[in-house]
Amino acid sequence: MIKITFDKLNPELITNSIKNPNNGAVITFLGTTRNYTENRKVLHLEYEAYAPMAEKKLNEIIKYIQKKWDINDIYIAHRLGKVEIGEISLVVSISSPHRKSAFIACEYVIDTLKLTVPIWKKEFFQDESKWVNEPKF
Amino acid sequence: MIKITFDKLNPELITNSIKNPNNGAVITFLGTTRNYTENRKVLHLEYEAYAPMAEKKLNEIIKYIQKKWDINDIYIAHRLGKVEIGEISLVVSISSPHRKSAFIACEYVIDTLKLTVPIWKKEFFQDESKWVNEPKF
Amino acid sequence: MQIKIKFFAFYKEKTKTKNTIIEMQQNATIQDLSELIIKNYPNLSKFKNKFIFAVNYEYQDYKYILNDCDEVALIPPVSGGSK
Amino acid sequence: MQIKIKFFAFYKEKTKTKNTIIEMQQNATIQDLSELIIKNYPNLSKFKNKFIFAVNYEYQDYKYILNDCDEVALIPPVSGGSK
Repeated sequence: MIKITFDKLNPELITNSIKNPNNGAVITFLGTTRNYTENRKVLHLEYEAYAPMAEKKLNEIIKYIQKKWDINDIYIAHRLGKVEIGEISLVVSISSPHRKSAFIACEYVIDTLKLTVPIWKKEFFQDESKWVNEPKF
Repeated sequence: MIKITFDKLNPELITNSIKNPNNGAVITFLGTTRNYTENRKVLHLEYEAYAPMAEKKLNEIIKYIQKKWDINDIYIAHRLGKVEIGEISLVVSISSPHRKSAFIACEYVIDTLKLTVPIWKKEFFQDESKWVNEPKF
Repeated sequence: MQIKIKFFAFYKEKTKTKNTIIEMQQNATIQDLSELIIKNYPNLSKFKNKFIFAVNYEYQDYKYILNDCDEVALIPPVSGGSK
Repeated sequence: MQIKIKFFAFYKEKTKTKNTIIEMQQNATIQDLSELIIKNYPNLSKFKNKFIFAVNYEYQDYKYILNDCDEVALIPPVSGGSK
């Protein structure tokens, strides 16, 4: 299950939707907005996505981990638009009969998401705003 | 924070209590009661603890990961007594500025807990009940 | 043939453009498109060697030969989620 | 001296005992206690080489010398949480 949305993310609903009596382990990762980045106070963030491509890439990630680690139940949700400090921008929730593979798969999802899924983050500081990983020359 | 309790565990309250605007990552592990163990249908489980020693051992684990991975925010909760299928027996929730160390620390907590913390699980089947890892001769 | 171009995030702000359509010759490559973009948006020229393209939601390299109606996106460096 | 003994889970069911107090001589070790337990609860004898003890909430080996009022627990193999 994939959700890319401007609405607030609800990790309880997400975790409950993938809990499953066949599975003994549920791992939920929450990415939240930090108040400081490299010692600079952040006021808020903004996320933008190339939504149809992001969904395609997330589906590829899900298919890969289902095949590689035999994991059926996974939910990835990403927030878009303005996100306040302390709010959740990313939820990855995986349930599995096997704790070890759920941990490995969850880290794989996040690492790969950050490399290949077209979603961009803009940080708003007191005096300027900047896209994270803005191209430099 | 440690909680060993006969009450139902509430992972939302636990996760919210350790969310922290200084930290970008929150990892929550839920151990839930499975309906089958080695192809045998499980009716329910029962957990028993040597509570004061369990708390001491969990405190040692927390001190260790705080020192080793510089993690401040951690909550470990274990349910005791009768636990129905699909209910949560264990919650480990860790928040950290660093995603990688939160994952490593969370796995370390669960692995070590299962080796050293005096909590025992009894599985109730249709025809008998059995302590997990019952001594054999 | 007509190619749909999409700009996002950093590039959208630099070009002040979200979507546009560029007319190209048959068998044009992403390399050709890249040069056309710099011609149309000269303030992107210094980022040229950082350009990453997706065609119809799939990353493609500079040798990729475009087809009529392809949707091409100029993809800024990705930074989803939080570290 | 008096030693408080606690049984849990599997051992509690086998001994039908949760808590008891055993009188021991000064400088008695866990080894001595282990033998006394088997004498008092003969149906545990076949598990003797699996015995794990904690004294005052800390795992201790067979050479450990007990003190008056120590709380000793016979600890079954641990299986907290779910796999």
